[in-house]
Amino acid sequence: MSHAKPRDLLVILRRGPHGSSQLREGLDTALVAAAFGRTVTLLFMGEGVTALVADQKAGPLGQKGTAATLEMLEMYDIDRLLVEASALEQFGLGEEDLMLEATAVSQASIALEPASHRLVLVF
Amino acid sequence: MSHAKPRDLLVILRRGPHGSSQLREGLDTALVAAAFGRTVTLLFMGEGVTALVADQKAGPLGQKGTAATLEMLEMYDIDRLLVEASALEQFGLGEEDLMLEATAVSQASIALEPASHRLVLVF
Amino acid sequence: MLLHTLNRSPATSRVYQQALAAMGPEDRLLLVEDAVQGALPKLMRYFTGLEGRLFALREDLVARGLEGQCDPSVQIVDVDGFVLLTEEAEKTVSWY
Amino acid sequence: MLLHTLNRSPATSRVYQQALAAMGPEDRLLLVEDAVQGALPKLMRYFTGLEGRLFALREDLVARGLEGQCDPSVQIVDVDGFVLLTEEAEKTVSWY
Amino acid sequence: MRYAILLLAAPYTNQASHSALRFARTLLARGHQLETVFFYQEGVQNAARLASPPQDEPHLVDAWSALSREHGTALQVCIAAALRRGLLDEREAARHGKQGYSVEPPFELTGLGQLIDIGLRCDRLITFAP
Amino acid sequence: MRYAILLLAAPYTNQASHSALRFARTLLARGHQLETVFFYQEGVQNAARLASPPQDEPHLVDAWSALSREHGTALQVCIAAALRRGLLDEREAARHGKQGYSVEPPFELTGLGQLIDIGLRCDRLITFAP
Repeated sequence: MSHAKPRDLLVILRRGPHGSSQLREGLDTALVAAAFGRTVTLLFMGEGVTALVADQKAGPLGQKGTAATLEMLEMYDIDRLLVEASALEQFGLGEEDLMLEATAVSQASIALEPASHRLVLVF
Repeated sequence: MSHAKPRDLLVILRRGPHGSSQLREGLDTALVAAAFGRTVTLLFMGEGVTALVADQKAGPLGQKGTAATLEMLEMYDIDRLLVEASALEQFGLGEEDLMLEATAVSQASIALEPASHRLVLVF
Repeated sequence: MLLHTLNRSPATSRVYQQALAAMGPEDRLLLVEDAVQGALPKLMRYFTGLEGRLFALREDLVARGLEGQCDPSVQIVDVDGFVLLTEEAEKTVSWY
Repeated sequence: MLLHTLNRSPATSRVYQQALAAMGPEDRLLLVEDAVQGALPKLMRYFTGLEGRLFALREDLVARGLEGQCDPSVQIVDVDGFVLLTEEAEKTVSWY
Repeated sequence: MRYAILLLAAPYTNQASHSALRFARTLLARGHQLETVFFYQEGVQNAARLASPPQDEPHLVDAWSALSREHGTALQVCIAAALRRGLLDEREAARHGKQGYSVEPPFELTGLGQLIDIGLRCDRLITFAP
Repeated sequence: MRYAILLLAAPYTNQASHSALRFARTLLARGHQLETVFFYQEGVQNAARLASPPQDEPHLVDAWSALSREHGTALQVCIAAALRRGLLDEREAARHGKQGYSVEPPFELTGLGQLIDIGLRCDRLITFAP
C-alpha cells in the first residue's frame, strides 16, 4: 500500500460536466473536506474523465459548469488526482487533452484506493 | 406495416418494478390514455421485461409495486403487449415465467413500432 | 422519418442499444447532453450503421470542450438545427 | 475487507464495471434494488471472479418475483444480513 | 407548428430542464407556437415556487413563468406526481389540510389525461428527461 | 456501533429512500445507534413537509420524523442543495424574502461540512443513491 497512514477522503467522480449535478456536488464535497483540513484524493472513473477535458465553457443558459472549480483544487491543497487509465483510453484522451495534471492509474491500483482512505464517497 | 391506421400511443417500458417509479408512471400514462378511449400498445424493452415476471410482491415497506396495475390492463382494453425477444433471452426468461401473455418481437419488428403510432412515450 | 434523441453517454448507459433497436432505416439520431461524448472518434463504434443520420448538438459539445474533437462523420447542429430536425421528422422519440 | 453495494441492473447500466474495478481481492459485493436482477443465472457472467463474495438482498428479490430463480453461487441475505455485512466490513462503498 | 414539451427531470440535478428551456425559446424564435409544457415525474420540481438558486445560476422556475407570460404557454403539472412530492397549490393544500403551499400560477396542477390530449393534438411533442 | 446514512435520492422516484429507511430500522433493531441521516442532492426532497402521498403508500417524510423522535437521530439536510430545490425552513425563507416555508423540524438545514464530520466520526457511513 502506498500510504502508511490512511488518507481521510476518497471522492470518486464518474459523471461528466454539465449533464448532471453529480460532478459539481462531488467536487463541492471534496472542497469542503479540504477546507476542514482533511486529506482528499479525487479519482476520475468512466465518463468522469471528461471532467478534465480542456476548454470547457459555460452552458448555453449560463450554467457555470465545473471547470472553474477544478482550477481551485490546488488552492485547497487537493493535489492527489487519479484518473482511470482505461477510461482515458476508451475516450481517446491523452494527457495533452486535459486541463489539469492527473496520474493515470491501472485497475490494479484503483482497487487499492478505497481501503487506504477512511471514507469513500461515490458521485 | 401491420396496421393500416396508426394506433394512438406507444408506451415503451424499460425499467423493472420497485427500483424506480418509471414503470409505474409509464403504466399510469397508458391507463389514462386507454380510459380516454385511445388505442395503446405497450412495449417492454431491456430490464423492462422483468415487469412481467410472475409472483411479484409488495415492497418491504408496503410499496405496492406494479403487478396489480398490469392485471388491470385487460379491463382497460390494453391487449397489445410486446416484449423484446432478445431481452427475454438475456434474462433467461420464458413465456412460462411471465404473469401476462405478451408477444415476443424481434429487433426488426420493434423498429416498425414507433412509426405506426401517433405518439411515442419512453419510460 | 422519425428523430430519436439520446442524452446518456454510451460509456455509462446501455440505453443507446434501445434507441438503435427502435430506429427505422431512415430515422435520425441526435446526441444531446452527455451523449455528445459518443461523437468522439473512439466512441463512434457504438453508432455504426448510422452514416449520414447521426447528429450531435453543438452547444453541448462546446460546453464540454469537445467541439473540435468529433468524428467527421457526425453532423454537428446547433439548437436551431435541433428544432429544424424536429420539424422535418414526423415525430420525436427521446431515449434517456 | 470492504463491502460494496450495487443498485443498478447490469442489463441497463455499466456501473457494475466500476464497482468491480474498485474491489479489493477480499471485498464483497451486495446486489440491492434493481441490481438483484444480476443474480439470475444468465446475468451472472457479469460478476465472474466473485465466487463466495457475491450477495443479493432477499427482500428485493422477493418483491420482484426473482427469489426462486437465482444462481446457486449467489448468497442471499435479508436486511438483517445486510446490516451484518456492514458490521463485518471496515467500510461500505455504494455504486449507483 | 404547434409544439408541446414533456419535462421529466428535476431542475439543477440534470441538464434536461435547461435543455428544455433552451429548446422552447428557440422554437418560439423560429415562429412556432409552444402550447404547453407538461411536467411529470421529477419534472414537477420545476414548479417549486420557493426555489432559491444562487444568484449566478439560471432561475428555472422564474424562467418558465416568464415564458408563459410572454408566449401564453400553459405550464401543466401532473397532480398525482406533484402531490406525493410535496408540490401543492393553495387549493390542494387546503384539501389535504396543510398550511402553506408550494406551487403558484402560472403553473397549474392537472391530470395526466392532459398529457395524452396535448400529445395527440399538437404537431410535435418533445420529451426532455433525466 | 455508531452509524450514519447518506441519502442522495428523491423519495417515490427511486427505491433508495425506502431502502435507507428499512436499513435504518434494522440497524436500530440490532442495537446499533443511528446518529445522523444526511440528505444531499435529490435526497433533500425527503424533507418536503407538504408531501402528500396516497394513503396506501408509505409516507417517507413522516417516517423519517418518527425515526428521529424515537431514536434521537439527527436529520441533516444540505442547505446549498436544499435552497436551489425550493426546500427552505422558516429562517431561510425569511432571509430570501419568501412567504411560507417547505422544511420544518426535526429536519435541519446544515452545511456540507457536517457530512464530512459525521462520515469520519461514525463507525459506519452507508450511502443510498438513485
